[in-house]
Amino acid sequence: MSLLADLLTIVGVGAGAFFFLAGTVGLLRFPDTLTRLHALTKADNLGLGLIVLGLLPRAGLSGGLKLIVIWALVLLASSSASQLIARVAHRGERER
Amino acid sequence: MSLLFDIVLSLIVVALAVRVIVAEDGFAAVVSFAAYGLLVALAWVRLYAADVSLTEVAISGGLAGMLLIGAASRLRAIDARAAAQRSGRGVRLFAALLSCGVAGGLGLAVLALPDPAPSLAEAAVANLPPTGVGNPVTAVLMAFRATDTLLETVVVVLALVGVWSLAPDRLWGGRPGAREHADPNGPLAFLARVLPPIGVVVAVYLLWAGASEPGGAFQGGAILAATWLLVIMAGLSDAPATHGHGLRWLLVAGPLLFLAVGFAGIWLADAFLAYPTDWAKALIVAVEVAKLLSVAAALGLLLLGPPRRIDTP
Amino acid sequence: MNGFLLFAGSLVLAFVALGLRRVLRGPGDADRMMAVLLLGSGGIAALLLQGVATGMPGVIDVALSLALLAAFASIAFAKAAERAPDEAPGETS
Amino acid sequence: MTAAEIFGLCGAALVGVGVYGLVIAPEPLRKLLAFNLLGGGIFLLFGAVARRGAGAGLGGDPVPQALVITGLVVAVAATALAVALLLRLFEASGDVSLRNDPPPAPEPES
Repeated sequence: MSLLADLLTIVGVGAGAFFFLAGTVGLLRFPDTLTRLHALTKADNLGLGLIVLGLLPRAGLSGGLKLIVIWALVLLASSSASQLIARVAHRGERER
Repeated sequence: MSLLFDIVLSLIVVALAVRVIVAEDGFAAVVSFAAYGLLVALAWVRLYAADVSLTEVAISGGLAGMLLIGAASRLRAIDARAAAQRSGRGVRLFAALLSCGVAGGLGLAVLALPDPAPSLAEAAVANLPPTGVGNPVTAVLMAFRATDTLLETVVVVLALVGVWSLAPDRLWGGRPGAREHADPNGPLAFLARVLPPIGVVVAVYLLWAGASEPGGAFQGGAILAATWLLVIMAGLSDAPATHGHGLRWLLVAGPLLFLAVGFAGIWLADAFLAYPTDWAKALIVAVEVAKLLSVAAALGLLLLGPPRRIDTP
Repeated sequence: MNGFLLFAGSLVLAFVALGLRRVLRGPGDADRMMAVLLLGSGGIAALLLQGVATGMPGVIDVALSLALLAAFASIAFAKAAERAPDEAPGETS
Repeated sequence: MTAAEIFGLCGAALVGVGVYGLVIAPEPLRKLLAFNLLGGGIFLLFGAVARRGAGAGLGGDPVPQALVITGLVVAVAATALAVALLLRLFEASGDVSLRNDPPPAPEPES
């Protein structure tokens, strides 16, 4: 059981770190503001979710609940925030 | 392994600080500063100071970021003019030498700190039971060095009086900021409906946890203030008129209750700001609740700025 | 295992630092605001890894506060850009 | 090297950066940020001292930590007051220069 939990932690955290790498590569390689925003929010939030998943077996019940709440809050906040930022960027590009 | 983390973190923090100074326009500097604040919160965790980290997150992640981003975009018009006044080479050389001297001296002092380090940790833990709280930082803030905390709540109110007094006479007592409007179906209004209940719960939780674990009135108050500002920015609620008696009583409730408990301590426990042993935890929690509300109101109003409009009946 | 978690935390921090370098260069304000978003998710990931690995009380609460406040700077930015529609906020400077 | 030493040195470097910015930055907003960096460096020095004072089952000395919490709240209140002053000056004169020479003619606000 604990071997399985450790395996879940390693796979989850490793995959999460990989998605953070992917997000950074996207930021470095993508050509304009909106695509970079896309790379950042999708990849990093997926990475955070995988890390949360990997940490769940080590966090206990109330700690695990908090982890899930944190991920839900980040999803909510960063999707709305990226929408707001994208509107500003879009308007700036149209006016040029 | 954790040393690697510390070194990477320190290097990023210093690099961001340098960017704050050398960035080409004010907005870039302010964003670098906000990023720097969030990373410093990580550094506080590495220094085993979760209470400080919570304060840093609430203040630089929430309040200072909002304040400075608003200010930078309003001052953008004069950015270019200010950049034209860049200091001469002599001044820059002098400043570089001065800052290297100061930083080098402090760095040497850090490396030469006495060993074993002087510490009040033992004394703080030994005197924890009479206060009834389990978090030594809260005990220091509310009991061992309560004078500092009392004066600090007063300072926040004084800063607010300073901000309000910047308003022209005819606007005294009016509402701060412009009346905000937002698309009622847009993402901002959505966030302003979903986040405030969670923000209130987190603020109360931090206040309550502060008695035994990291957390406390300042952290909760700063989060409450940020939540309130979100509702105002989304146009769901208007900023309050600053002449309201209820609002003004709310602002001074924390310091007043703190003072009252402090004076009561003179004859209940033989010293100013001392707590009678049986009542210590109840009194501390009561003062913390009042402080939470006052700090939240004061910080929120500080960010809204001086009064700008009078209600026309 | 804790060493692995701390290493993963350092790795995430390094990726975030690389991303920060890129977004802070601009060219527009919107790009720069992404720095705060980036630290929202990356900083929380690093905090959670730290908190679970060291078991220090309160670290998860720090991450919770950060998650709650992650959007606030972007909101202030959007409001400020709305207030000054005569300047093109997307790709200035 | 310990974490306390690393972040202590980081704090010293931040103080240096803050002093430099405070002297050379022409814009008052930048000076305000530099001042906050300087203060943040001092807070980190406090944090290093607190970490070295770990004992009695605590990871750090709670007294300097509590002082830093007080300091952070006072710093943000002072920053808010300074920003309000700055914006008021900008509204009144259309400029926020700290130079002694007469400011350029105020522009009408848009």
